[in-house]
Amino acid sequence: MDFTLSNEQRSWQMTARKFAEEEIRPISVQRDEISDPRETFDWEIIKKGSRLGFRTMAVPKEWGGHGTDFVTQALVMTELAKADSAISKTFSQCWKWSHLIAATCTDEQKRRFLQPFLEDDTYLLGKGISEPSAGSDNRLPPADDPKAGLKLRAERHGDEWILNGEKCFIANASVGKLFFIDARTDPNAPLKQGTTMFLVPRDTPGFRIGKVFNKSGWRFYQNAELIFENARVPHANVVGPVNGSDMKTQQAGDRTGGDLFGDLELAANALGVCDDACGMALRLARTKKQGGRLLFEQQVVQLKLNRMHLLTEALRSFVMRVAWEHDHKL
Amino acid sequence: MDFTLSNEQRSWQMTARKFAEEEIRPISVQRDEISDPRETFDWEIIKKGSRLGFRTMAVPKEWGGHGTDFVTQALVMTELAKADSAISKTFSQCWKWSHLIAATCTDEQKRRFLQPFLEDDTYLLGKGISEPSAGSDNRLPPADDPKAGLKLRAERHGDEWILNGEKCFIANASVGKLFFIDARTDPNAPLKQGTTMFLVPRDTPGFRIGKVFNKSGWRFYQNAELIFENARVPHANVVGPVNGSDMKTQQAGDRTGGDLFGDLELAANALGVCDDACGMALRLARTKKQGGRLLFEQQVVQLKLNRMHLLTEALRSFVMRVAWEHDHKL
Amino acid sequence: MYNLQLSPEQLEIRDTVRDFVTEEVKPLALRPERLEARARPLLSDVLDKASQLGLRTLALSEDAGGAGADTLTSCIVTEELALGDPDVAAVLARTSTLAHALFDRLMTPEQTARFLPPFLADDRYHLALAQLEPDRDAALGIHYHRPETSDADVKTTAVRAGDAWVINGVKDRVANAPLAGLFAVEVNSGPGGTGILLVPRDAAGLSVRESDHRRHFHHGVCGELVFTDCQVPAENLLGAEREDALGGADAGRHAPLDQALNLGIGRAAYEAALEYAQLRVQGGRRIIEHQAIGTKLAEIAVRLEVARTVIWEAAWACDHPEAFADRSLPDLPLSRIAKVYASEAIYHATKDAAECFGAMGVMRDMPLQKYVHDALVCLHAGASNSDAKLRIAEALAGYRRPARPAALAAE
Amino acid sequence: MYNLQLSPEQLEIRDTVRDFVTEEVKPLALRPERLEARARPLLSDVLDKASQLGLRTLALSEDAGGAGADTLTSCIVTEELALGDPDVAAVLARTSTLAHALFDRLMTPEQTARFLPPFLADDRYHLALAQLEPDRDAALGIHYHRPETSDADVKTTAVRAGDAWVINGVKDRVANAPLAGLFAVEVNSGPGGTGILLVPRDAAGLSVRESDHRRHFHHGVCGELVFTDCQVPAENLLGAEREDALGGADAGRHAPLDQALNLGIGRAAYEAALEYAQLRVQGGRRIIEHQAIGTKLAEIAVRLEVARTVIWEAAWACDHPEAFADRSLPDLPLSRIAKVYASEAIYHATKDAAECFGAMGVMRDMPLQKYVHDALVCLHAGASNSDAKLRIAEALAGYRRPARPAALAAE
Repeated sequence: MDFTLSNEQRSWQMTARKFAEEEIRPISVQRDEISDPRETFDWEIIKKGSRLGFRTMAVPKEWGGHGTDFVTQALVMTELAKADSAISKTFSQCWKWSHLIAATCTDEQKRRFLQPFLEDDTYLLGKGISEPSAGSDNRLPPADDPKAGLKLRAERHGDEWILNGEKCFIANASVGKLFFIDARTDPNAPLKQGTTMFLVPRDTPGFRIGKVFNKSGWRFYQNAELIFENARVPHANVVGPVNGSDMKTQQAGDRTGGDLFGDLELAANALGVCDDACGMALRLARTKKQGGRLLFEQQVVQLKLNRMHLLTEALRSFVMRVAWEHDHKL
Repeated sequence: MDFTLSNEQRSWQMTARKFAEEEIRPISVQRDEISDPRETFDWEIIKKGSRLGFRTMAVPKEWGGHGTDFVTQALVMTELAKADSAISKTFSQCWKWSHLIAATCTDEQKRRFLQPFLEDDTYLLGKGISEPSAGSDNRLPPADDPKAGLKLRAERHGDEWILNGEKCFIANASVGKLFFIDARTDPNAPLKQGTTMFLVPRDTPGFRIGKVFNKSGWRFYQNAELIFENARVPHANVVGPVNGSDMKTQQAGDRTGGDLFGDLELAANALGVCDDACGMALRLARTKKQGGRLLFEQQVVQLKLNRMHLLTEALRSFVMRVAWEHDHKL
Repeated sequence: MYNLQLSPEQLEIRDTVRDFVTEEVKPLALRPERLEARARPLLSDVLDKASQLGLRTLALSEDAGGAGADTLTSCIVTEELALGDPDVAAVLARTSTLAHALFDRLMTPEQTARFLPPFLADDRYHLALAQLEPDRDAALGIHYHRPETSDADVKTTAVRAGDAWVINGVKDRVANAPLAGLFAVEVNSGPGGTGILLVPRDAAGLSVRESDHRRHFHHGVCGELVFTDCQVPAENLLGAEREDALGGADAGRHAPLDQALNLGIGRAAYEAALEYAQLRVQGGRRIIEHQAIGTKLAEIAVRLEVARTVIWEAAWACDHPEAFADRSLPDLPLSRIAKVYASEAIYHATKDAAECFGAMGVMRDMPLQKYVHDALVCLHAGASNSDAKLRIAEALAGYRRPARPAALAAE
Repeated sequence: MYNLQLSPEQLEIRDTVRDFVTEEVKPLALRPERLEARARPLLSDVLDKASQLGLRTLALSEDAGGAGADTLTSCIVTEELALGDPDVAAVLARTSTLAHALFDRLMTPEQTARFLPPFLADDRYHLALAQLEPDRDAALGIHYHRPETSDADVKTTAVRAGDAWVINGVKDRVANAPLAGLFAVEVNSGPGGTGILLVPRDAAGLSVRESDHRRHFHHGVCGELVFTDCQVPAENLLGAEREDALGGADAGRHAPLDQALNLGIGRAAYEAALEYAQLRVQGGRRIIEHQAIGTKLAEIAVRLEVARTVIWEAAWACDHPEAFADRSLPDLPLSRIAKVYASEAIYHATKDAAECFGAMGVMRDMPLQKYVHDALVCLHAGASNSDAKLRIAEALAGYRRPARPAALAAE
């Protein structure tokens, strides 16, 4: 047992901490307060972070990325989230789909898509699953309703697939250049036997972005609609077997129900938020006075701070263990 | 970062698991249900456990013990507590004071007391701090009341100290052979400047056991009164400097407020209880039916089980991290 | 008009019972053998004295010889009794409630003439309702929002033989069984039909066994009934409108006496903690003067006062359907809501109260551990809160399934 | 006699306000610009219509030209209004409460003659009480159970100059300030003495600034008053018995209108979630049919019903000290208890309600995020619950310190 970080892990953590403090924190609140959900994004911070590797760090080394492990990824997400949870999530969203590319794409597809992804500091990734009437049904389709789940339709015409339908709530939708899209390719089969995953570049004909959702939090991180009107996707962009979209999970070694990285991601991000909240509260308690005495001298304040730190440290321990276990495929 | 256990740690864990399942679990409920608090103890289980090393595992190797690290100790406490929390605590209580001996006693004292402790399978340790009117005052004496805290008085007469007073709630009191006793040696000084720690063997003249407390839980683990009526303790049994009882904490590298091992101990023990509770609930949910279907099929049951396991795994992660950090004096 | 003032009679009976508890119950209830949560003898003398005070017949109408108390008054009395001893409170509440249901509402004049005089004459004559059976599943659980009902057939059978009913079967978890002179027994009287038969304790073929406290979670006393060709006269069948009168359980609007009892337990713990916190000194001050303890006591007081308010609402609502009709009260299962809130809030309150005592809070010769245990019994007695919430959810959605027959005891 | 039935008048005004909210308020309140939690324009037209309905003068006595509603009725109305729009509810509740306190109880006939007619004549004439000041510490906190009081001197001064008072200083967090025609202003009128002066909005030397919604957490509108040699006639000083009439805050028994408002917010969230859960289908069923959602809705309903019960108790108690005197009600700070319970329970209820909506629960063009935000405002408005619990603990221990002058606004 050894909780020490490697030099490489430590180095990523320190770079992320510095970037978060010096670059992200100064723009965080200001970006969050922008009213128009389409206007919250800032390409400069993405480019700066990308140059430090925060966009591409999950791409395997053999494909030209940094090949960081999950522990490093958790550390970086936490550090970035200390300054802005939404900006951290915007970067880590690219790692999520980097993992998917590595796990599911053919070498030809990797060459075609990882190359531009690595070269372009503004190349962001997304994945479209949710639809207005298909949320949890996509994760846990009811056995007694084979029609349940996503409806976006893909039909094959020669070497192309024609996609029609809509996705909603899709992260990075309005800023992404490449999307994984789950579409129904056999309308008569249940979800898991009739769905195929496609790689859909932003400039695909017939594919456009709908409204950007006006969320009450995570303002920087944009969720939007993806709209497909006879969108034409080459057969070469089919990921894995036709009608085999489910292969992205179990076959890829994921035993979390399809979101091995995604669950870790939310927890590591939340850890950063907790860290910063604890720090702010502690600083306030140590500087602000009430009745002539520091807040910190009051038991009710101490008990709150204790509980906050207890929960945060428990979460840190748990997150790091889960990250490590993912690295070791436990 | 590496969560793997060493072979030695794994070996202790497996031995403890086997002992807990085969020896402790069969007697656990029966011992717990004995009405008379003096009759709950079972020396056979202590002897058996002692032969496997569970009594002396925290004694440093150079003094003839097993010299296990905190991680191993946490693992063993958890395993034993799965079968009986109180029996686990009875063993680990000896480690707590083994640590204290190692940290604070002179070599002469170590020779005098560790030797019989190691040789005798029924030699248990205890420490007396609490008194009827001094509980939290001993941990956090109020600055504005120098008389607060323990009252047990020790006065020097030549080479002996005469102790008078009472301790209460003392763990292992009714079964222990050696006790650390905190006594007030300067009644005019505040607690931390006027208290001395003594080593008091069970057969000290003038020292006896009072009532055994009738607790609603932890029945096997006995807490009792220690009564001192002109008890005579040789000066050679003073631990550390006179009026310097506080040295057991900070000077010994403890930054937890005086109970570095004790806090870890309660958490590791609780982890075992949680483990067993989760296991029992899961087995029930997977075997018991309601309305012709397994309980496990119901969302309300799933949500309960999820939450139980979440809390338990978070606790495990946290406990192991704290144990490791203690080992590395972080 | 909305009015929270108690009547002079309610205030007086509360004081009377409070004095009785202080003088007659607490000195006995705090003896060590009564503090053992798992095997405590019933305080029979106290029970007798309480009967003599009229508490056994509290809810029975004045015409029939009782005090004619309404549900709110019964709750006030039960709370005060439980402050001293929850077992005594449970036995009396059960008998008093059943006396009102049976003698005032369900029995024919002929039945009343046979059973009321011996009941009135004997202070130790209690009443019991026998519904639950071993292995009979009363939970909603998997059937939530589904048309199936978990109500398997009543297995205790009654077969007509001439002028008699012949009963066979087993009932368990029957509150008051060891003390009851008369049982109201739910029976299966033929295909699809259930009925309730009045069975005197001395009926041939009926044997009564007290339940093991260690196995069953309940307040008061509880037992098992075994019927072996037990015969009772044909005239012992209760009228068909029994379900409404014994029940209201399915609507979640039964008399919240268990919750009032629960509140008494919570108050006992609170009062002990408040007293101790003003005596115990640590950190140079009485511990109530430390924010941590003050906050804990305030949270306890909040929980108890909120619980009392919602229990009293549910109690008053039992007797006042007109307030639902005119929408003064919301169309909700108020007693079930009171159960869910009160059982969780009071359990936490007793645990917090025990924490104020430090190590003394877990000692068996101190009452705090008993209060925690007693509140835990309330938390788990009857239907679980998980199940109660599912039933509340069905009510919110207006979901209806065929009504189950008399379900009072399952609550 | 204990009775939870509302009067026909109470039922009628509830229906009237409910209809008003459904028809006039909700369609406007659910517009996107009103769903932005941090910068939403007050619905002035709705406010005017509500005034015309008599809700601005609801608590003012009938003799003085109002509806003479009691505190319970005021709570019922505030809850219904807040179901539609908490800002409208807050403004009206404040003016109505102050109208009753000032015109019915505190003003001399001469003062009433001067100020009542313009108040009655103008539907947009609101009232405000100015107590809080920048940097003036109103918390108990470190002074818990200690004789010191955190009540630093009032810094806004009033100096007598001939027939006038000359006021200097700053008040902030003054509810209704931007709309008020008349202010009751707490001033320091000499060594150790505080008083309350009536200051018309057009008094020379008074400037009013609306507070920034982003900085202050409140419902309704709020503002800052700056007095620079502001003169008012000597006759504008209120009588000395002002504290009791404006207050009750120190005893924790003030009118729980903020809690009623909070409840309206909770109900809005609950009703939205209940409706959605019966429409949205996932897993092959309406989501209310899944145990997880059913349980969540039941827990919300329990919290709201329990909160309503305890808020109404506190409301009724405000007007009925005789029920404390005869011990029908416990000697506890009931409004403070209602505040602690309701603010926490309703905040959780709104979060759970939003969860039923999945991603739609966080969208700014949907009302759920607004309900969560509005309930959070209630949780943190006024004194914190930490402080409220400490005050409750002092009450439990019977701890007394010298009473603070008029502390209504700090609650």
